[in-house]
Amino acid sequence: MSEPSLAIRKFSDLANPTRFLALVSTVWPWLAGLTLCLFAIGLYLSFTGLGDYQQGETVRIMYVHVPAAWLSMMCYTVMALSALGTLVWRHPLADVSAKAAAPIGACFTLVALITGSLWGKPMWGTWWVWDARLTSVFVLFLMYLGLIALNRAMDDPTRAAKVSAVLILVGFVNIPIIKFSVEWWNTLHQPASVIRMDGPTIDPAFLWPLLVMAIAFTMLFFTLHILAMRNEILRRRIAVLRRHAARSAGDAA
Amino acid sequence: MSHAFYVTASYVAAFAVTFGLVLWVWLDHRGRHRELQRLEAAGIRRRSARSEDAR
Amino acid sequence: MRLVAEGLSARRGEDLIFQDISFEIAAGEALVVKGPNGSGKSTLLRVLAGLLPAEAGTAKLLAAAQPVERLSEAAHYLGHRNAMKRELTVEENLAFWKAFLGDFANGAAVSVDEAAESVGLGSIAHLPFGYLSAGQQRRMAMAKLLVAWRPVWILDEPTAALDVDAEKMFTGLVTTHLARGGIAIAATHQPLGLEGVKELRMEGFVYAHPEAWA
Amino acid sequence: MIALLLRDLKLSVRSGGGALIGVLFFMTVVAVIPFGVGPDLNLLSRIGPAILWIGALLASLLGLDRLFQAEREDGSLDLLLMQETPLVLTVFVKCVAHWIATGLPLVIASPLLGLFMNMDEVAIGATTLTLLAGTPAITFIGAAGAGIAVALPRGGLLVSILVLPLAIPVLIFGVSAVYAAIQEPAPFLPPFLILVALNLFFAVIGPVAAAAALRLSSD
Repeated sequence: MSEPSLAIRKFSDLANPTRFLALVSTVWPWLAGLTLCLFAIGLYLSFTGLGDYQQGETVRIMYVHVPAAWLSMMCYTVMALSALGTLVWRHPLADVSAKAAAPIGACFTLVALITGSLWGKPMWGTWWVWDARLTSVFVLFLMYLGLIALNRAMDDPTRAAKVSAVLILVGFVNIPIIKFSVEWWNTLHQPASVIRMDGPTIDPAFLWPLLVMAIAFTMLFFTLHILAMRNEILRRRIAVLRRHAARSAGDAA
Repeated sequence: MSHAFYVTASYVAAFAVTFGLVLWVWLDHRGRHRELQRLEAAGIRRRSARSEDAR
Repeated sequence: MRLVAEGLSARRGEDLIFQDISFEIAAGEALVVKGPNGSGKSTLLRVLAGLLPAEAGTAKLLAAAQPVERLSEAAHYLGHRNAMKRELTVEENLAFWKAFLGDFANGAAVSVDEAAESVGLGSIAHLPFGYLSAGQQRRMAMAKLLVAWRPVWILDEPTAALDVDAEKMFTGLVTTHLARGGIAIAATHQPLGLEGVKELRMEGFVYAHPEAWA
Repeated sequence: MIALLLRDLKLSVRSGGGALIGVLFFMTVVAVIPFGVGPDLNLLSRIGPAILWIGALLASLLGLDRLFQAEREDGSLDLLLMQETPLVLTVFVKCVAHWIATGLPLVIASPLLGLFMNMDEVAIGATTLTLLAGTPAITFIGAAGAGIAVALPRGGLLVSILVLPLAIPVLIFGVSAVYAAIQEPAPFLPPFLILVALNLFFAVIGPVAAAAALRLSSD
């Protein structure tokens, strides 16, 4: 009986910025600890595991490249959900979430691009090719940067959030393009091997470290995201207090 | 160049970017925290905080 | 120290805005420029500040504490706009002008904090300039006059957007400046509440060549 | 003067991220080219240096119109004009600050884009080096255009039109220095030194012209 009401109360707790701040300060050390543990295990597994008979040692790049690429898409999905929250429910925390996620997404996309390049050089003999997968990820990177620039260019955060929410949702068409580009077009990039309808085709020896690293990266994202959200809430609180201070100084003088 | 070079480079790059991100979040928090404290020191507090004092 | 203007005239485009204006102000004196809208008050002040070339005549600062080539080097100009950046805090704005303007000889400049304090807004000097109301912004722009010492103050409608208290505060600032041996020239509609000031009345347009284009 | 440099840098960091938009524009322009010419890697690596240079040229013109217009709008320009410090020096410092905030990020981003253009290491190094030597010249000569267009209501586009023809020599010697570095027989140093000389020349001519234009446009 009490379960659903508790869940509802928890959700509305989250909705209040002050309660959210309290929640963040209790949760984040645990999340950070978990992230560190997962990274320790993941890094251990990825360095002790076997080299691939075809790709040799470079297969180890996969353990950072694939999770980063996965995060670049997941982060955008989180932003798109937040954008929906901004436009449909007009929720202030959704604004904060979308804004805080953009720099993090940009960084993980950058990691995916860099590690992809470093993997492509020994495998394909070139740093970069303009094929569908690589190009669409690069477009994603530009979109993240554009969203950051848009947010910075506007003074009023709520208005900026609405405008960027529209842009985020329009840009969401890019995500399925990235995901399926390797299947729709013939490219150099290898097709998906983990998330498939008929189960993973990848050898378990590589799957385990990859999975652990993917979870570790995801946890890292959530840790950074809630901390960045906290910073953004504080930033807005400061802005409100400053306006308040300017008004009350006029009364006093 | 050896394959080990590419592997190391990608791990180092990934670490550098992630570290930068963590650093940004941390510095941002420290800066905001300081600004809030400065405002509070100047006697400007949130309405809810003031009403709690009154109670 | 004396400020001497002789036979000043200026034009904007084809029109001669004013013609043959002369005055002399000694240290510790103030000149209030009066006249209806469009009579050329602002233009006169901009000519004095060296921002517009004079058509004829000269304005010089004689016997100053440090010889100056142009009057503008010894002057503060407070125009309609405040010359402060919205994105920077008030402190940063004032500190920049203090460092950039430097001090005139025999300077009596005050620190940034004191300046903000003396316009009655010391408590909000840490805020970004953009957060302030129009009146507060104007007062902070006046604090700029204090952070770097200039013997001559050229003030264009200084008290627009100010309430009665702030006007009084400003009168106090000008009086202190005059007592230190400064010179103030102000264009204004409102009485500044200063005592014993000279007055200059501007009449309005002088058409250059009425027959030429009419 | 240091105060002015620091203030302008602070402003560029705080307001609207002008530097970020410049780099973003640069990346977008370069990223669009392969769609236009097709993903032919050999062709891309051949035209890469030129594309990078044109992209950097356009991107560094982007924010130039605000160089003096922002100062004029809030009245700071009047105060800068009045001072004993030569106006030329003030303009020069503002240009340096503008270059650090918008030109330097372009130079830093160019190696990355060079990889996208499938350029080899020598070409990337040469392009970065020539951009480092050439983009200040664009800023300096752009300041003259910005000074002329300061009083115009829609000066932004006009600045680009005025400045682009003047920046052509920079483009010519920049690109030819890069190609000289790639193709063996042609020597790299002469065009590069001319580029540096152009830079120094514009560092004098630009601020002088801008200062004169600012004095005349004051009203």
